Amino acid sequence: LVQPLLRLRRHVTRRSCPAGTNWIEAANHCCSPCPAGTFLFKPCTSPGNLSDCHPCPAGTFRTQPNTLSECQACYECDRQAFQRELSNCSATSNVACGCEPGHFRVCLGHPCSEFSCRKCQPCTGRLIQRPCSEEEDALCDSSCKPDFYREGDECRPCHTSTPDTCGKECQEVCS
Amino acid sequence: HLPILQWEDKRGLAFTKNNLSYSSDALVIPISGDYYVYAQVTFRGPVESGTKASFVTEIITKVTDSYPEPTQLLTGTKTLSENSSGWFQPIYLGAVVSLEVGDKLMVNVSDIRLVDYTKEHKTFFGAFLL
Amino acid sequence: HLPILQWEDKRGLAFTKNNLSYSSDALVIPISGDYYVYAQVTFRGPVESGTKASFVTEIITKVTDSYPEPTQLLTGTKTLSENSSGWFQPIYLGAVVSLEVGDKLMVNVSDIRLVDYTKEHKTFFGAFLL
Amino acid sequence: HLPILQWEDKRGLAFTKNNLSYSSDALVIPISGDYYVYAQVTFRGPVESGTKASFVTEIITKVTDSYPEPTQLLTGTKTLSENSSGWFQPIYLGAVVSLEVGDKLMVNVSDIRLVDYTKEHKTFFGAFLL
Repeated sequence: LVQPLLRLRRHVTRRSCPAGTNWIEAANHCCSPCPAGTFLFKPCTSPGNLSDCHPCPAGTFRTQPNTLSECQACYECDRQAFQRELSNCSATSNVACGCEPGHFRVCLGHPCSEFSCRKCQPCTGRLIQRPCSEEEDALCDSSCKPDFYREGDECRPCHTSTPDTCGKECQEVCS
Repeated sequence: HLPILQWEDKRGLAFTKNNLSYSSDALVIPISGDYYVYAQVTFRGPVESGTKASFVTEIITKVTDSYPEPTQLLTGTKTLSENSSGWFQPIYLGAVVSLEVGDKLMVNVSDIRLVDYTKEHKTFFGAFLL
Repeated sequence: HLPILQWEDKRGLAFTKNNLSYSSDALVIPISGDYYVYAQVTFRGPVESGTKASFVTEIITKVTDSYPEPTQLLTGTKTLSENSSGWFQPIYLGAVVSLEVGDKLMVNVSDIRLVDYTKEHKTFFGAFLL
Repeated sequence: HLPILQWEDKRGLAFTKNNLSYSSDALVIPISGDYYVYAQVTFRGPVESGTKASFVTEIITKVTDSYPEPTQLLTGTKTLSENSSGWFQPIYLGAVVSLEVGDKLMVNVSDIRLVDYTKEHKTFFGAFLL
């Protein structure tokens, strides 16, 4: 179903503004933008004058100079999913979130704008090759620490073993 | 009743106009008529205290002075087959409903802890008069 | 062709007005123009006689006197990775389409036995003129 | 930035009118006001060259001369628990947003190789002035 263009579309020609200024539709002339951290409350009365810029209300921000009539709402860190704030939202920057101690970030694609926080593995009974960090899980040594014996995938402390539970591997390590 | 979501109505992308107001967690209808009502809730998990969720539900509900019980207008229910690692599940609902002046519209969810409230463009709610 | 859903057009939340009528399972367009057409179907399973469903599909279709074949306007297809226990899967569709007076709009589904028709707020269909 | 989808704006079911134009992958707003903006992307996999996708994301974005960065208006993110055989996942988004003349609307996706562009009724994008 092709919608015929009954007439040549009249492109709304937006007069180009001198560098560093933006076209303001409501004022029908160009104004210099408001600084980061503020928004355009009232446009300049004429291109030479300053616009009336108001600070971004709490909970909002603008990282760049702009001629917008509102600021962007801050994101929130997902505390229920083990996230914490690395830096607060300010008038000029959005909140930055990371993971709570004992958790590491699992990114949902790149850039890592969406991520979940997963619990670090404890490396019980093993030496830690690489500690858990914001970016990645701990890397545990494959062998057990002294005084620990292997049982399946786990390393168990010798003192917890009893004669009838202490199998071949346990006896080699713990006797 | 299921938990009711609370909304931001002024900051960022949010706005109300033409007397469609927001108060006590509800959009309040200023004039009788047919409205297109919509909402998206992004659910996510697992969460700290949560038991493993097996489903998520979003319901747009109407409360009216002329009837003591809320009326369920639109419902989206999705079972989850997610494993333990992080999961996301958006549910969008939208339809035309006939509303009376003073009617209140709310969004209920099965488990409020599973709602992703972190970004305004992931979970939103609105209505407009036809 | 895929099975066509039947709809309630008068009782409960359902209504038709401004000559947009419902007959023989279809919304009938009273005046040419651009319409926002939408539908949600909630699918659920497993069902008794059904083989295990691997996907569900919802299609809003147009039938017009000026063309012998139905035209698929909007389609939502979702594969199911659900296990044997009960599952729910809503599919919402909505968009603007140009329609002529007399055109008929219908909703087709991949398997009618999987449609949850039990509650009017879970499965719905509508259109409005812009 | 995430890949931007390109759209057909004339053939088949596609059309633009009332000066709402399409150029350089974007809908261009001809007059300031409140618009209902919507888009559905059907994702599908697995794709040959792709690593196994664990999620899909669709974002409707606004670019404006008044600000150097794009603004995310609507986002749908869904994790995939699909196995290796073929999967389909539609994501629909729609809401009212306030737009200024000259603003541009685009649709970004997490991985363009996963987009099912084969049928116009499975992946679509539009807006209308209230």
